[in-house]
Amino acid sequence: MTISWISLTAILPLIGAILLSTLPKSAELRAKQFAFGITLLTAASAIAMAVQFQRDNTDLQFVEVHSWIPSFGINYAVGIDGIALVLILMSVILAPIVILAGWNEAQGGRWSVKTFYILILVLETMMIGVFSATDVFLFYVIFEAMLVPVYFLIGGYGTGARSAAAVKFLLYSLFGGLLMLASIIALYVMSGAQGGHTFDLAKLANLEMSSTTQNFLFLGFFIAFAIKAPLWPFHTWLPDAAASATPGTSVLLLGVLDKVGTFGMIRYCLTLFPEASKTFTPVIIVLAVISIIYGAILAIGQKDLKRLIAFTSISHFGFITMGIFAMTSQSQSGATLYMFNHGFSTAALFIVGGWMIARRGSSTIADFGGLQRVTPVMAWCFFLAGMSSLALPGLSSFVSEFLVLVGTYTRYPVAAIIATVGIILAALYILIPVQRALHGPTTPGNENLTDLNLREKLAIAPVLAAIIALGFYPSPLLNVINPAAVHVNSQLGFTDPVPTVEGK
Amino acid sequence: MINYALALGQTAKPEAVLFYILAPLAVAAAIGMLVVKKAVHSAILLAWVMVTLAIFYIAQDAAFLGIVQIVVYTGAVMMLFLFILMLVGVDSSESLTETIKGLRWIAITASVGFGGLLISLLGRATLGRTSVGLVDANANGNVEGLAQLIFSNYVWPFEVISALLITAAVGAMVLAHHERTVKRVTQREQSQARFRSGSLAAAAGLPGPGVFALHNAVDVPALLPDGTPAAASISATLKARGDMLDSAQYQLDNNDNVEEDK
Amino acid sequence: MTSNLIVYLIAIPLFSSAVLLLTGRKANKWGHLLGTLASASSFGVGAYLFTQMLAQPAEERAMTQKLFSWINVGSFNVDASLLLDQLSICFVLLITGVGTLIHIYSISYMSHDLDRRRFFAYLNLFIAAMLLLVLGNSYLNLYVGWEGVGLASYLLIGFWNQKPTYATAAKKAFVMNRVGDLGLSLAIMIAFASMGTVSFDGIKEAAPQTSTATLTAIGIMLLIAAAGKSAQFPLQAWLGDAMAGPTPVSALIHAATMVTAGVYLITRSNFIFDAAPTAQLLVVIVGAITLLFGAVVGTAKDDIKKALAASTMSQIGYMILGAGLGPVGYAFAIMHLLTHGFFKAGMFLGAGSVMHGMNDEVNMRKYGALRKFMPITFITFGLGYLAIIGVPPFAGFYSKDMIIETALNAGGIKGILLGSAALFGAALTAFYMTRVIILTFTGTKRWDDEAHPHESPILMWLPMAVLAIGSVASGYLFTRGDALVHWLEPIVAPGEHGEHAELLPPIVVSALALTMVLIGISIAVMMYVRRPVADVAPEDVSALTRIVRQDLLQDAANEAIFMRPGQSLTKTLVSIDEKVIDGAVRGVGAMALGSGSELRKTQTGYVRSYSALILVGAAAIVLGIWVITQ
Amino acid sequence: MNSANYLYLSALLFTIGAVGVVIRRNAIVVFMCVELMLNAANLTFVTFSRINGNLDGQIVAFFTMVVAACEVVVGLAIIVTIYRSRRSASVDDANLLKR
Repeated sequence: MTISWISLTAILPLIGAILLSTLPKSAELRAKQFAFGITLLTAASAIAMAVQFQRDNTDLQFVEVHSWIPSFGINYAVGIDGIALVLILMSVILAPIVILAGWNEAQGGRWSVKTFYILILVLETMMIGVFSATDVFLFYVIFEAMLVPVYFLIGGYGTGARSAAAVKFLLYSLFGGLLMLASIIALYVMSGAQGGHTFDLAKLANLEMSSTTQNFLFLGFFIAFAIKAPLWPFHTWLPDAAASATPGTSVLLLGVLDKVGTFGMIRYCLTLFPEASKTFTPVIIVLAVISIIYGAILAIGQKDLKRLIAFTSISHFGFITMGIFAMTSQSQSGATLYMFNHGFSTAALFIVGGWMIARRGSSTIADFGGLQRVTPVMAWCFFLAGMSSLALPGLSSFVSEFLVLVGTYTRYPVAAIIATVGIILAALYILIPVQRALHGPTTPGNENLTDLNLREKLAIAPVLAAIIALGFYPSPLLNVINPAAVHVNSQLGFTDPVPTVEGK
Repeated sequence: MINYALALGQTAKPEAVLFYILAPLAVAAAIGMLVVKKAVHSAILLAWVMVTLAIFYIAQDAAFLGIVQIVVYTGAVMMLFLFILMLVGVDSSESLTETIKGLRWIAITASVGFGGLLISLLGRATLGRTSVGLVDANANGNVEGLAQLIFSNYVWPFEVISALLITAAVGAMVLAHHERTVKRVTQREQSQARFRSGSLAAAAGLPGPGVFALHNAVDVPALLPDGTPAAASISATLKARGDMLDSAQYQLDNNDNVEEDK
Repeated sequence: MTSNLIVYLIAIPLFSSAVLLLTGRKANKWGHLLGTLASASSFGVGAYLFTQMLAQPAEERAMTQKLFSWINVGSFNVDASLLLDQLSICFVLLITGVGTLIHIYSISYMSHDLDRRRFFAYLNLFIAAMLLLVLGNSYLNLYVGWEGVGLASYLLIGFWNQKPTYATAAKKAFVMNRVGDLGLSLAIMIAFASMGTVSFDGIKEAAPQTSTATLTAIGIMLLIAAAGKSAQFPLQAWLGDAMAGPTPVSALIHAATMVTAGVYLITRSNFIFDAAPTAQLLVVIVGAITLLFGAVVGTAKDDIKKALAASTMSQIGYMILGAGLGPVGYAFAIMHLLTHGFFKAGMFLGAGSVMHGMNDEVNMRKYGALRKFMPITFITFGLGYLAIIGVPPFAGFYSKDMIIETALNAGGIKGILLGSAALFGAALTAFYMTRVIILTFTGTKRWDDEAHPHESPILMWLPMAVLAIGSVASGYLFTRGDALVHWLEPIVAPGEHGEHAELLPPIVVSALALTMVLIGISIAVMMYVRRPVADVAPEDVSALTRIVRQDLLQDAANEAIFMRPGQSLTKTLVSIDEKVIDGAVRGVGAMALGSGSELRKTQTGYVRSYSALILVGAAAIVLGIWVITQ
Repeated sequence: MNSANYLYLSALLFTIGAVGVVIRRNAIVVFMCVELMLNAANLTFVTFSRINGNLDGQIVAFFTMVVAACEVVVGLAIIVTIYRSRRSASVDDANLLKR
């Protein structure tokens, strides 16, 4: 009997959410434990799927197609390639970590603790769905529906101006989604004229359209993804949302949700509109480079720890976007690996930063000081997460960042050179908060902070371990990603630039 | 009259005569509705328009509708209108001066434009066919034809509309229902309150007009037990009309004020 | 099969470091011992491998150990692979040897520090990273070690980071190193883009077919990298501040090993520089400038560690100069690097010993006459001193003399300029080192009564003694029969000794250099022995002195050129982001709100005005139809 | 006779009704004007029924009447309710919806 692995993995959290909703509100601890168990189960299921994945097969795997709305040609169609697999793995691994790390962060929300975990579980289902959907309509539905749980997670459980941030996030994302919807409808209409209405990605990819049409439709998709990713200048919702959300929500928001943007660029922009992608590549590369430098400089100028992390992510997303559109096998693989690694390093930063903030009761960097003396383990974790964020060689993010840079250099040397300046800025934006918060004399208000407890250590350990292990041995992921990345590029008709000198 | 109208409807020429006589009258009545001050007059004019339309229906081979128009509209609906008018004051007349700046001109310009363009459009429109007439459709009789349709093609809308009607009836009831906000004062309590109010002036309650007096006309106030006239006993309508007489002249001069000493 | 041992060189200290960091306080008791043992075992493995290499013929000495395929994407294939050849074994022995000595020294030096275990963990981490740096068989592997030592350096400079200035010093070092890393990254990118490989072997093969422009670009980028790591002009500013770290760190990282990584990089990349004369010229210029810069700065330093740091910078300038002088220079640069590793580490440890005895006082003006109280320190320090100023037959004489000679023989005006710079540098070196010796060990005592100078325990002076022996003997050993030059021959492939006609015969050069040294010594003696030394630095000094005291305005320059504009750029961008970009976003929202509140005014609440609007609308629709059907 | 004349009449009556809705203040009169408009529409349906020769138009007119009856019932109930609290049947007095 064949098992529909994707559907199985995706449905698990949803079932968990439904079961969770039957629990009484007062059973907070049981709700947490249950949600944690469900996410672990989901992760196990996803890993079981990953084990069966044939890494050299560039076709979509675990394909399932069921008719959904036949009168519009809409199918429930899912399937994954190496890129999607890696991102799904990242999502399902981060989910239990987030729950474990933010064990108490749902308290003080507008609604019950139970609701928080229901939202997280529903979100997890959608995360798996959005990465595996191969029907454009299905993708769009999940893409938009994901906003709902996040909206409530920010608006209901965040801090500060959470409502305003949630509304900004929602409206901004909806705006992008609307443009994408217009493009999707246009695709659907055109598919009708060329052999039957369909939303199937593979069939839509073969549509014939004029270059003007392609350009416009491409922009519809791209802007939606650029907002999601977020790329400069569509980024301003991110710092607000990240600063207001709970650390766990921020992890899911920056670590997973925003990846939908960059994933969408690969899966939809490049696949559906190869010509337009080539047309717009110079513009996008420029935007990406601006994002890298701009995000880094803005991060340096931030006074709030969460906003700082958010801006570092903008810089990192610049790298990812640049890697995607440089369209060499190194940059493309690097970009996907970057997505995975960024998920982990940002998760580490946000989780540890969240603990610091929760203990200190403030997210202003200036309020911290000398934490290394008071809470050495926490300080170390933050430092290591920071090192991962600045792509220290030997840590996983270095491999991806360097691949992106080296791949980009072979095609767009100037962009790569400017982007490389980002590594200096990265040192600044990590070391400045490290110095202010961890080093120096212990400032008043920080003397009695407690160090990490066992649960927190257990939560952060796998993240940090993965960051280090994958830095030294990234092959398990790269071997999965690389064939898919090469496949994407070859579909576009791109091969890697040949070195001027052949030397081995 | 109905038979006459039916007879006229049979031939083209008499229909034209009928139309050209009644249509201007209907328009005139409609315009009259807008300019008369009193709502009652408007209602009467509307009734006239409706009757006219009923005649036209019948003239156009829609005998059933024509009858319904008269029974339902001119009968039931207009009666409802008049009834409500009575309820809110049949004598209330409205000043026709416009209070919202510029509204009248906007309305007139827009309506002239609307009507003019509509008529111009109608004039320009080609209906695509000459009038077919309902002779065939009404072959089995107009009512039978309608019944056929209502209980076949239109049975679903018909059911829905009946549900709507019931809902509307219930809705009207709910709306008109006055929810009691304070405890209902019983007759006994009213009586006690009257006697304990300090003055016995109101103890007996308001008498009917003309009671305990030399006069029994509606415009003459009743006299209270102490002999003073009760101005409140006269209908407000009369008051509004200015038809009320000065109540002071009905005061009993030779009261003995016995009650007040007690 | 010996090649399988290479990985243990790195693995042992790395494992030890991980154990020390993860075990936490429980390891406090034995942490330093494990750390030292790890370093020593690594040295043992290195020594064994060295003997194995000696047994092989010259061409077969290089060994490669492939660990696993690290990054394999398209044509970008990098193995995690280690290369032990004649060049790297020199470094392996220096790093593990000096490293072990400094571990031993630190056991005693750091014995009162609560975080001694952590210190040893960092030291081991450094050893592992530095070994990876010199053992990597490709630029990317080297890069990992390159940043690893940067990280270790950052952690160790900021070891006492509760002092804000120390934390700042650590950050400064890391950031300036990152500038260098930028160069290394770009060099690798260019190499991959043009040659399709990043391994040393591959690039060495491809280099002859590559255009000079490309090689020059790679060379310049590598030079930037080297400048960052080795504190060469214009990225030198961090080294002085890096003295914030504990003294053993200064000895190991900021004198003997890490800062010389730039020299290693240039030597390792000899196949690039040899084919890119412009890049090579830049290398010697940077070397010459830095050797003078460091020497000049060193003359005015009162902080003993900073004086030594300036000296380090200057000596590395010599090495870079040597490495830039083409095939024959590489060997001399490495030779100077090794001898410098001995004597400078020895002197730093001596300085640490002095500080240890003087309540961590670093100001040399508060020392004086310590010779009597710390005889061993004085002797070891003195031997190092004789070595660095280049007095025969001490180590520095051989190595520095070679570089001066090579510089003079570089040919033409270039040779004369470089040679005189090197000679002048020698005089300056003699001056400031003599000054250090005089201020510290001779003259009258200038310290407070609270200080009780005493000789350091054996664990501290023993390493100093070993290093002193090295400073005495190493130069002779290396040059005996051109041992080191021949040893390195397969790597750097020196052509004929001197392509240009010799400007001056060697003996004359040596004499000249010695003369310069004597001049330097005599000036120092005149200034500091004949005249009493103030225990506070005199303020009524010339403008030049003031500038020199401020490190030739390096910090002021960095501040004016990079820091302030950077800060204002950051501020501007932050406000632009808030006001313009986010302002536009919020503007859209405000526009919706504003137009709403304007439109709201049309809502009079009068049903009739609403119905009038409907009427107008209906009229407009009819008008539309009317127009369309016209 | 040309059936279109009925349409013209209908248009005129409809317009007059619309004007009445706008300019009269008495809620009851406003309602009557609405009725006038509905009746005008009915006339159109009946006329078209005749022109097209089928009875569907009459059916619609019939439904319209029912709807109109509903509307009158509910509307008048609202008027009574408002009158009870405000002692006025003027639509201008019920302007709580203004800004």
